[in-house]
Amino acid sequence: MQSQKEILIGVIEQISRKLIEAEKQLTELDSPLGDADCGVGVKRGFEAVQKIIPQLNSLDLSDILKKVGFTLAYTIGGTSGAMLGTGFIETGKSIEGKDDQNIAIWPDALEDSLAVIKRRGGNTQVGDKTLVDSLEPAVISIRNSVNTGEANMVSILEKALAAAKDGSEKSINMIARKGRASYLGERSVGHRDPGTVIICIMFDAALEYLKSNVNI
Amino acid sequence: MQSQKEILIGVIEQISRKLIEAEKQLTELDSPLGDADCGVGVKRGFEAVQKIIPQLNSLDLSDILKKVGFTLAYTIGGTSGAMLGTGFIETGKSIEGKDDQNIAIWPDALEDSLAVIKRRGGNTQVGDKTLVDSLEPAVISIRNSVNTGEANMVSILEKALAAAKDGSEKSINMIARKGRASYLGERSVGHRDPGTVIICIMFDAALEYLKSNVNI
Amino acid sequence: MKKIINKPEDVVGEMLKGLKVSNPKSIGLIPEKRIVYRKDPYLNKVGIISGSGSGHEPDQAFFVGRGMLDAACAGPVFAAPTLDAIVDCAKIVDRGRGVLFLVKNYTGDRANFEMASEMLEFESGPTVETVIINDDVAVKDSTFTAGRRGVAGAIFVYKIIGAKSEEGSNLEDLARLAEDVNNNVRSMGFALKPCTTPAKGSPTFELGPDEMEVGVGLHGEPGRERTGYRRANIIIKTLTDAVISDLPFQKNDEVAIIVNGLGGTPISELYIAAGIVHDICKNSGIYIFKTYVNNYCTSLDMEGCSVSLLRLNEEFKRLLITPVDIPIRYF
Amino acid sequence: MKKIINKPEDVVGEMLKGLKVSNPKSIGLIPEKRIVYRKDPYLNKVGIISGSGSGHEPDQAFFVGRGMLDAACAGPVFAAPTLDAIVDCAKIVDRGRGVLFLVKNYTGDRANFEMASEMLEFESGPTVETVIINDDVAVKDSTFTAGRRGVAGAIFVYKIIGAKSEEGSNLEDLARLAEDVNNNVRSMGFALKPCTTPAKGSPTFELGPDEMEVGVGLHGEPGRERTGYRRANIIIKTLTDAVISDLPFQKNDEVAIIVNGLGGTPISELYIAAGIVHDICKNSGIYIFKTYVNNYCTSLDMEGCSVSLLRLNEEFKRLLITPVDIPIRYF
Ligand SMILES: Nc1ncnc2c1ncn2[C@@H]1O[C@H](COP(=O)(O)OP(=O)(O)O)[C@@H](O)[C@H]1O
Ligand SMILES: Nc1ncnc2c1ncn2[C@@H]1O[C@H](COP(=O)(O)OP(=O)(O)O)[C@@H](O)[C@H]1O
Ligand SMILES: [Mg+2]
Ligand SMILES: [Mg+2]
Ligand SMILES: [Mg+2]
Ligand SMILES: [Mg+2]
Repeated sequence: MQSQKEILIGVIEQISRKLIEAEKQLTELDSPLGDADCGVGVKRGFEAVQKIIPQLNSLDLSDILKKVGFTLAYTIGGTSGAMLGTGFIETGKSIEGKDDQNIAIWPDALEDSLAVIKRRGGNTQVGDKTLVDSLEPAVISIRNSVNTGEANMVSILEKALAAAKDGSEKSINMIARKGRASYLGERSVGHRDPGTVIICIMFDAALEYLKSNVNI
Repeated sequence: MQSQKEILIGVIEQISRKLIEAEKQLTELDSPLGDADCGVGVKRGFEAVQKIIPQLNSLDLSDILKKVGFTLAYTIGGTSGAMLGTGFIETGKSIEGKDDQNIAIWPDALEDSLAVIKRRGGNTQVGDKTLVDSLEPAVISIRNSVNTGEANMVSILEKALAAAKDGSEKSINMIARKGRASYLGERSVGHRDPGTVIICIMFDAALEYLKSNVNI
Repeated sequence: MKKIINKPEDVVGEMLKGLKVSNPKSIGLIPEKRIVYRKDPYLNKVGIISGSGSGHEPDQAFFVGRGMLDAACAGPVFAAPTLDAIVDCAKIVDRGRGVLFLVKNYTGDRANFEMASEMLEFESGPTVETVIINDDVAVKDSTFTAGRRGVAGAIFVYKIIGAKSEEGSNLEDLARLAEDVNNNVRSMGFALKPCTTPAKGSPTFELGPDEMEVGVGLHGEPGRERTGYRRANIIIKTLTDAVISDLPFQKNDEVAIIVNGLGGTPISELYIAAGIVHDICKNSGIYIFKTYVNNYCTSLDMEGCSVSLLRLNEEFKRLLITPVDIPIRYF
Repeated sequence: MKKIINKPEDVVGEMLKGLKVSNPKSIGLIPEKRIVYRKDPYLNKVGIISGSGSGHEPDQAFFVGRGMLDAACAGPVFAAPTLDAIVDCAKIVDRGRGVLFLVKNYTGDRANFEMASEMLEFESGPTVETVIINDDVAVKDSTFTAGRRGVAGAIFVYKIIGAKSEEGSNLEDLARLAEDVNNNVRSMGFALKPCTTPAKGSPTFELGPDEMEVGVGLHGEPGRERTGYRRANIIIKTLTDAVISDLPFQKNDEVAIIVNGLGGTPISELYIAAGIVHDICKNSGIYIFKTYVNNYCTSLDMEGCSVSLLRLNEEFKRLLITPVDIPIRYF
């Protein structure tokens, strides 16, 4: 059976692959709502992550997450750089020194991280048409799964992904109130937020990795 | 019967009307070979001429020509401004103080004026793909008509116009060696020189005026 | 897409290299971090830094020098500078008197500068203050938006703060002065043609041959309204009226104005616009102290311009006219 | 056609008005004649004038001021200035030491300046000398052309002659120096997008989405060769090699360079080009004394750039770096 660390690194690798592949899609989504740089930035960031994969093995879970977060914050730039960087860094900080055999550290960490992301964006809320619209429902779903005693990671992530996708779907009809898209006001309606797609791809990639590589 | 002065002013008016109408045509011709300003410049110049028509009556033939020439040189700018201005000014200078009942002063004046135009352009010759390609044959034709005793102005101008048109036609296949079109080298072949069209329109307008207004 | 570039991903690096080799004595460059800093020695002053995505040149790497910025962090095209670059930049310019971040109000810029501040605080790095610049009246400053954007009015902030910092003012006073400038400047722009980012290779939004975008953003974001193309008198009046009525600027106010090109518009058209702004101000009894007409804060090859007005006081006037020594210049 | 203009026929007049109101203390304007002259008092110097069609801004009305031109005659868009304007301009700048016409080599400009000289001679007006500037290596200098065009290299002539004239040199010496500068400068440009004149309203020539025009003229004339679009390294090498091999510039030569934007190209791309020119010069052992990167001599909204090199001597160097006080500026 794979160690938690192997799984985490595998998931990060798979996320990197999938987000790099999504460059065009993210750029296209960032055109009507923003400045068309989301795809190229995310690609640059996760290509940098791919380069540091070999170094991750010598770190513990917390430091792996922080290292990935800083790599993203050092290479992407822009809002997505800050938000994705913050996401990984704060998740890493939250689990630091905690018992990684206790599954409950993960919903805690994700909630901590989500809170900093929301603060970083200027008090972002669900409904503002940002990646929070996918991230928050997914985090809530994970919290609920864990609280109800669910221990199967695939099924936890399947539910989280469904929640993220649902949030992404809803973002289409939202009026943006945060980030660059907010300048458009009502003209932002009708376009899906690219950040929500990043979140969906991340959960999707994690799930894919778990399904094909881990004996559950 | 109209006086020489009335005829001259009438011809100038008709030339002005026709060249103003030709704006688009001249601009189009100046696009592949030049900088697309020939039409607007000529229009600006002859609109200014139209404005001074009322003042011309109090002047003699020489001063009328000089006044028109300076007006053109003061308003057109560019090569056509210098060349057309020079043409009228030098023709006016040449007939100054001469017997205007002697028809021979006109070929003399046109030759004088042509000579200054050719010097002004940097020793322009027939074959260089400039307005000289229409002007010189027309002047030669007028010289020949007068030398052979032709006294009918319509028939003199008909021959001159035919010569100018022939020169304009030939300009199409020439390689430009003077003016802006010369930068194109062989790429100038296949396009008619706009300056030759100006000359043709001038003779055509003069003829038109004479035919419809003068009892010959 | 036809541009004077090589690979899209090398655009920023090659531009900064060109900047450095063209100003070898005055400008230093850390290529990996896209940090541009002044090389002439200075002491006993607060370090002044600005940063944002690239694509707004000359803003802001080209404003680094005596009397203006001490360093600039250039992000990738249209993406806020990265955390590490901001942190390093602050360390480079610090002379023990602290560092002032002048940040245009965009979510990405704010977030990255905020992360950098937290990190510097954590590392007991130089003391940092941040002033947010938000002069763009095209965006409603409400809880329903990310707030007003920072656009060309930022140039006034850099200029005045740069000059003041050379006098040895402390961090707190400079931050207060920067707020003060920001509170007195308003801007609005419009576009006739959208920009094309090197990475995307096609325009960031579509504009028909008879359309224009009013209140456009500096990053190729569409503006607040799409209208039919109008002639200069009408366009510039729309912009100037929006700017004047916002602060509002009033009769007998003395102002400085910027007519700022967005990158693809020739200087001749900007001067036509400047003449119109002058007429409007004259009719409103507003006195123009100084007029700045050029490309200051651009959006790659976007065609269009913005109009900025700054209400002046004696100190602003004094600090505006001190000389600068910066890479962007004619001679 | 979408531009920040009102009526096409008012473009030049409104631009010059904008220039004047933006520089009320330093610049005088005679609107009917499109003459721009410096207002600061000067005595005992030769008057330096340049003139050409408009559409090349900042060339040349924006270069009028201490240390550069004493006046400029602006023609209509792309049409040489008119006779009367040139004559009046000469009278305005004359301080009894004569007037130097710096004329870029175009048939229309030469013809109008020549007519003006003849008229001034006839009227016993100020003594005039004319120096023709012809730095464009794209055009063969043969009896089969109107000769090499004057392009951005003219800026070096204005700058050096302007500085020298402030020292009180006489007309003959200035004319000789101007010839000397002209003989040591070479330029070549290319276009990615043609320009659109206000009067015509559509591009002066057609360029496909993957084409570029090498050796393009400053007036929207097509150049000497149409090729496929190439990346910056290749384009700029083509231009720089053509320039270097023409004079030729040689190992150990010391030069100043201009990377000149044609109006619609953002400054960022010009700096990428400047970096490439530096590399090429370095590889050829040519030492760059000073680099000028900006829009100096444009072609309305044309996209593209030109590269100019000037071979220096000690006097050129000294005169290049003296300060100027001209309308085109940032601060
Ligand atoms: N205030 C915010 N909080 C969280 N995420 C945000 C916020 N504003 C924008 N985003 C996310 O950032 C994404 C765009 O990222 P990116 O293109 O890097 O931003 P920008 O180019 O505007 O700096 C958006 O799709 C959105 O999901
Ligand atoms: N050297 C020359 N001598 C006489 N006419 C010339 C000469 N060069 C050009 N022309 C004429 O000028 C015409 C163009 O006029 P215009 O558009 O005003 O010139 P430009 O814009 O090149 O200054 C040409 O069609 C040609 O007939
Ligand atoms: Mg974006
Ligand atoms: Mg022409
Ligand atoms: Mg961005
Ligand atoms: Mg012309």
